[in-house]
Amino acid sequence: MASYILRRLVGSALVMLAVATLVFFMIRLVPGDPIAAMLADSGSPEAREAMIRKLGLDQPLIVQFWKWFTNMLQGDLGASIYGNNQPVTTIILEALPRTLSLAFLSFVIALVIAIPAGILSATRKNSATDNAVSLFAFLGLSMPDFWLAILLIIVFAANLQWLPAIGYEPLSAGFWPWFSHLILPSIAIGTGFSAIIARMIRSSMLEVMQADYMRTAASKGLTVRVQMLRHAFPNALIPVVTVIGIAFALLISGAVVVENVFAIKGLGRVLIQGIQNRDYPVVQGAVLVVSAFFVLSNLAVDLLYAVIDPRIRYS
Amino acid sequence: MDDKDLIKRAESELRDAYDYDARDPLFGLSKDDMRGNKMSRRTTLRLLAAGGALTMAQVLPGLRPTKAMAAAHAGGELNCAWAGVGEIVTLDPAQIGQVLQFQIASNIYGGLMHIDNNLVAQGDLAESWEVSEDGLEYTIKLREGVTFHNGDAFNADDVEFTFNRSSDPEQSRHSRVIGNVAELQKLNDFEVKFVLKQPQASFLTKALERSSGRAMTIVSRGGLEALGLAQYGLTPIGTGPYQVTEHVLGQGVVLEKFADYYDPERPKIDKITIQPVDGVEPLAAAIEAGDIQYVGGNPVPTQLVSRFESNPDLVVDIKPGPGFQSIWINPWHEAMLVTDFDKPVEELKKEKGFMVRLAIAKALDRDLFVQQGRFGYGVPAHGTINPAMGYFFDDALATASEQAFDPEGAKALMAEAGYPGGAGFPELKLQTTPNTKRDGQVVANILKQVLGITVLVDPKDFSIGIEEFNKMDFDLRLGGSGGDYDPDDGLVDWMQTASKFNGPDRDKDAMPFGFWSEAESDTAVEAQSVTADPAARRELVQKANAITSNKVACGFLYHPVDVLVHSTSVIVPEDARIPGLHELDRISLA
Amino acid sequence: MMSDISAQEQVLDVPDMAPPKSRLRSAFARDRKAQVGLFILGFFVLAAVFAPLIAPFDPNEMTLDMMGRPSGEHWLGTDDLGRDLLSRIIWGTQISLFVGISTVALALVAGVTLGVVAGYYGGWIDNIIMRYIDLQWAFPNFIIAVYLVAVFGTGLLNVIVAIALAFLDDFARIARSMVLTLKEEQFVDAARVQGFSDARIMFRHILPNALAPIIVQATVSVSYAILGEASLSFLGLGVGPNTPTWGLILADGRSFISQAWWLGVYPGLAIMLVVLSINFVGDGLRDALDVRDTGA
Amino acid sequence: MAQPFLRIEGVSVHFPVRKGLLQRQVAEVKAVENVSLSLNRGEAFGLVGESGCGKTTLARTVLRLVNATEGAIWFDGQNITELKGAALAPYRKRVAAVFQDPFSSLNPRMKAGAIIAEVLKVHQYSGNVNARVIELLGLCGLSDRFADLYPHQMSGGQRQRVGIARALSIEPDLIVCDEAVSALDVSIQAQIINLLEDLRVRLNLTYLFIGHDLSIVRHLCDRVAVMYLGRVMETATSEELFDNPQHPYTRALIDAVPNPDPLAEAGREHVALKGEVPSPLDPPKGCVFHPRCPIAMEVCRTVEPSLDILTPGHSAACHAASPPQTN
Repeated sequence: MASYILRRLVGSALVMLAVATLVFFMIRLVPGDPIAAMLADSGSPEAREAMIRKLGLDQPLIVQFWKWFTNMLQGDLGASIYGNNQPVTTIILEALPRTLSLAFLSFVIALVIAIPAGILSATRKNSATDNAVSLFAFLGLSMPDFWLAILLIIVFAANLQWLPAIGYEPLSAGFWPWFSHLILPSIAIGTGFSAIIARMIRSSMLEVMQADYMRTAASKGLTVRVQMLRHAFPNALIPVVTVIGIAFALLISGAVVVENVFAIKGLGRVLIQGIQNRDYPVVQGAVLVVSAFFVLSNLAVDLLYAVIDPRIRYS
Repeated sequence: MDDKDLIKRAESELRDAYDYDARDPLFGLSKDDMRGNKMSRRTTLRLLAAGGALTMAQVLPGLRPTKAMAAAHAGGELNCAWAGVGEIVTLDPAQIGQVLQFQIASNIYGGLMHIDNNLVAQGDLAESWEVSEDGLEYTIKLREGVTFHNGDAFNADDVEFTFNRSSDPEQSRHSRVIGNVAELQKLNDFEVKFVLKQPQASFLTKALERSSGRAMTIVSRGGLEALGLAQYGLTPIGTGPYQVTEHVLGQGVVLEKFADYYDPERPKIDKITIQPVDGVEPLAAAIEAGDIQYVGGNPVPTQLVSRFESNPDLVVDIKPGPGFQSIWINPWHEAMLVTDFDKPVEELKKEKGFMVRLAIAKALDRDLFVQQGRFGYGVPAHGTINPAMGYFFDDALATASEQAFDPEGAKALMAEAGYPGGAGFPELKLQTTPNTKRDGQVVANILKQVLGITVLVDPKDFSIGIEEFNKMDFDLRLGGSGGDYDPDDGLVDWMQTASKFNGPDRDKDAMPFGFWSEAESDTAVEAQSVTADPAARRELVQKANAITSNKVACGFLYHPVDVLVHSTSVIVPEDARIPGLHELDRISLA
Repeated sequence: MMSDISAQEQVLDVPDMAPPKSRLRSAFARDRKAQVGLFILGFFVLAAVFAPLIAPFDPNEMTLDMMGRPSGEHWLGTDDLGRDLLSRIIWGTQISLFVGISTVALALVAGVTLGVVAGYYGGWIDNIIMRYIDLQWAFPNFIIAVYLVAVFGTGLLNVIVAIALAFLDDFARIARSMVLTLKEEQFVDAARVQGFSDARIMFRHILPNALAPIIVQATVSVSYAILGEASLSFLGLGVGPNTPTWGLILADGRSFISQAWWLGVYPGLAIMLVVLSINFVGDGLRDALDVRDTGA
Repeated sequence: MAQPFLRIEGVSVHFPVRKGLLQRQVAEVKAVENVSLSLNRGEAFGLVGESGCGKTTLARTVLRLVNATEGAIWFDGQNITELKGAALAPYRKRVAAVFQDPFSSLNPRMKAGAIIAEVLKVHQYSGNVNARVIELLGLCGLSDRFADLYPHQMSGGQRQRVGIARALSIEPDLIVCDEAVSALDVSIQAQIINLLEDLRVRLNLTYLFIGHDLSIVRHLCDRVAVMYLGRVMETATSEELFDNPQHPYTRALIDAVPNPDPLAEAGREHVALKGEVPSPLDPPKGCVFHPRCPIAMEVCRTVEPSLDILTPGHSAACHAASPPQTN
């Protein structure tokens, strides 16, 4: 097990290094001149020269890469080209709690919807409830998250005026400000995700319910409710764990668009803005962090899997 | 006073302001006129005129919104939205590149001078000032007892520090603004002297101004040292009426009343939260839900204006906007080739490339464009000179210009150029930014309807678009200028062979000029810059303007309007309504 | 002495082992959901094919009837530039379906080729291809697509290529794992002994047997591609302003929906219906072809 | 003596075992170790042994599905172990295979006729392909309707006939039959064996027949080699091997064959082999068979016996092998 973990860790690190290299050179393929955009109003050649010198963009690409790379290994992701050259690490550390809050809340919402729905539809297989849950799941999968986001804004923010339409408040500002700003975007992202989990819980519950130990439980005279909750459900959770890995991809992808609708400057929006501004260091940093999360969460899922399911052994 | 009297008085004031010999370093003012702690209206108008920054619009008091206003009181909290932007990237004057940034910064910092609602500079941290006979030395007495937000006392060292910082292009983007200063002398702790290389009438209003000038917006030595450059850009220390207590990128800026501000009357509101809001619907929802009571930043999207106007909880104040938007036509494109504009129009009209250019400009149905593209909020444009410039604006050009809307004439020109009904004409790309894509579609549709040519709208991120525009690598481009209060802003920046936007990065061997070069208008533009007599200047301005219009320097499209939206609970007094700025320290809550 | 070595002439009749095609048909005949899906999808496909005939207006024709309510003339209302929304959605069907299908076709061809080659040859070829796939696996698909559109620029072709590249790894993985299993089958050995070329073995013998999970993945991917295009267009990274796609109609309408709800509702509804019906069909296929749900 | 038609000369096949992050080779599976055999034209040669003894690997080496680590295989005077790519094509045209599993050896997506026709087309058959397919099916005792059937519509025996027809389609000289009948019912096995025998006579084929069923090998093959743990233990003519086995392993194998007469079977005593087949990763020192050998001697633990000729045509690799008895 230890060597398996080590092997996966080293493998993940290698992937990250490759990602870093790829990202550095790819963003420079993107047409567009950040300096021209930044200095559009003053347009003086000496300011331009000074800016290029200051940012080190006059050096050969390979030198720039080496500098960035060695700094990155020490945890320094460089500084934004724009404004007062905010350190990329700061920008990302500021964005991270927003995306993580959003991801966390979306995840909670998804589970709150998906667990009862999945259990209900499994225990009442082929009933009207099952069909309704299944239809909901399909709808959830098919609805573009940004569309849902817009509809939610129209209904709950513009018409009913129950919740703020946009923005983010940190948890330190109090629970309600935090929660009220995040609930609509979380619903927008979480709905599609809940559909996936509900389907997964249903099918794995059905599988588990046919297993021998369930028949044993039934023969011991346990009530259906106890059978379901104590025996079937925990075992059915195992495949659901894999979804958590996929969850991150979905949440990040969803967050890119939904953060945009709700004007929340999370990782996704940092990335999109970075791309639009051709802010090389920011894009490099954001992509690196997103993929690090993705790689690590996949790794975590694999390891978690080994812990949850004693049948899986790694050599 | 009714409107007629107003205009009469304004006209006489304008005449008086311009009534001096252009070579007179004191612009017809006496030394006494120039010194003091508050300039007379006559003095300021004259200074502005000499600086080339005076317009009819400034002389005329703005029209006030008609909705009744409740009585003001001090204190309270205000939530503002900054429209069309995701974050306030920096509040460091040295790095500020966008209007929406100095709109905020102006409330945080003090400068030596600050313009008022007539766009006339008044003393801010300068208590009084004197100008030497030759107009080369400005001795400024600084206000005493001013403190920075961090408690440091303000004195001449801070002026010196700011000056040195702003002069260094490595540290500041605005070194050009104070390029005319030969030397800054510290006379004592509260007195400094600027020595200029040559007389500059606009010195007080442009170089020393705290908001749009930015070069002499006083920054804090201690603050920069303690916070570091990056953090200072977020939560700067200044001497202004408000201090930044919180600023997280993408989340907004929290301003709190600075208790030790030198004017005890200001600011009135205790706490102001500024939230960047990108996107139209979230903005509308936030305003209509009452989350937001005041809108700054980029212009309010025009489709919302009539809706806000009909909302009894909101005040919408519309003024002429100082700017123009055009369709730039690349003269180096094969189908629109013009290599030499220095010919009479009749001569040019014999060239195929010019026929196409003129046809495109003539085909622009500007009324339809304003109605469809801007929901009725805008003014058809035929030149760079906008209606906010009042006195210089040329009403007649709308009908007299060669490029006045004329569908039949446009069609005839296309046919003559060999493309009857657009047949055989190549597909053109119309470059826009993502935000002006919609305008581009309206233009493309108009050109399709009138000329039968296919124009594909090609939205590009600003960073790409500006690069291609600078290289003259485009077919058509939708773009233009804002903040043009003086004829210079449009003419000098855009309509001269040497203009800074005129294809600076083009291949200079293949393209001797950028989008436009014409000797006669060059001469007129230069002459108007140094002409003091308003009538004469107006003549030169309108001459240059007419040439650029007739010879199609570009297809002029529209002038925007300036719209201020706020809740009826917010009281915006006359002196807080400076076009393009938000004087948050003067507004109050009902 | 042929008589004593001839086989029984009786052909075995095993109904549950009917050829795949008819198996599929019978499975679909029982699957109400898949039928509904096929019906809706057929409806949209017809709309796409006959768009020029059935769209009541030119989708790009602007009028001054801006943000007009749904009416007898404009069934779904008009947009912010006075264009007929119904006509735009009908034409958008064409683009959206085209993007969905061509994206997946491209991803499928490229991904499956990579996967088959990697699985069949193994060794360093497999190593190189799989390291690349691992690398791609380190990014969420949508992020890849966003990034690639930024690199290539917007436009129909670029969006198709970007989404296709983003989906490539899924197909490569599935194809490779199928090949690794099928490679051990004796008919592959037989083919090699008979001197068949590697290409023939890979694409004529192995691939057809690996199609079931690939088809299911492809079906699901079409829906993701349609959603992906819509999301890209929504972010302004899409097909370009001159082509009505559902995502673009939504993105353009986004600034007007509180004044014209139809601009926000109908294009979204179209996306949802098509994606829903594809999911229904995909689910039916999954059941019929007995492919395990991969969840992804 | 004429040159043998197929000569296997000191062939070893080792598979590397890789482990760890860098995929370093940590061990080798010695599937086939220094095997030499020769087949004459028109002969049926049997290769027997328990599963895992390397006989299938050897067959696959002959078929060039795996590459020999050492040694060479000569076919009709040509070393075919060196051939690559296009150079291999002529060999492929002369050698065919019939595989063990009739379910897996036919592509389930293709009809029988197409399976055979494809071979003909790839090898650019000049005549009428369809007619030839029918002819080949007929040759294998299948009527022409089978051309239109998918494998899953046929029985195991029918499928194996299709497999044989496919093998015959290129008119090969050598057919490698890898456990070609072991997956079939006994009654079908007989039919297929009869078919193979019949075809050999009619088409002058050479067989390399791999099997673990000794009775079938005895019935079909002229000569037999016994393999254990990758090595040849004994080789002789069928008759000689079964009547006079010299290697204790051969004897144990023959002993394990049930007597068709149940009564005789019931009263018979078995010489059961002790233990399990050792791992080919780590074969025993000395004679690889010694840990299971009932008559193992001290020398067997240390010295690996060579495959010595006992009488002309009969060789065994055993320290205890005695010269032929002369009765």
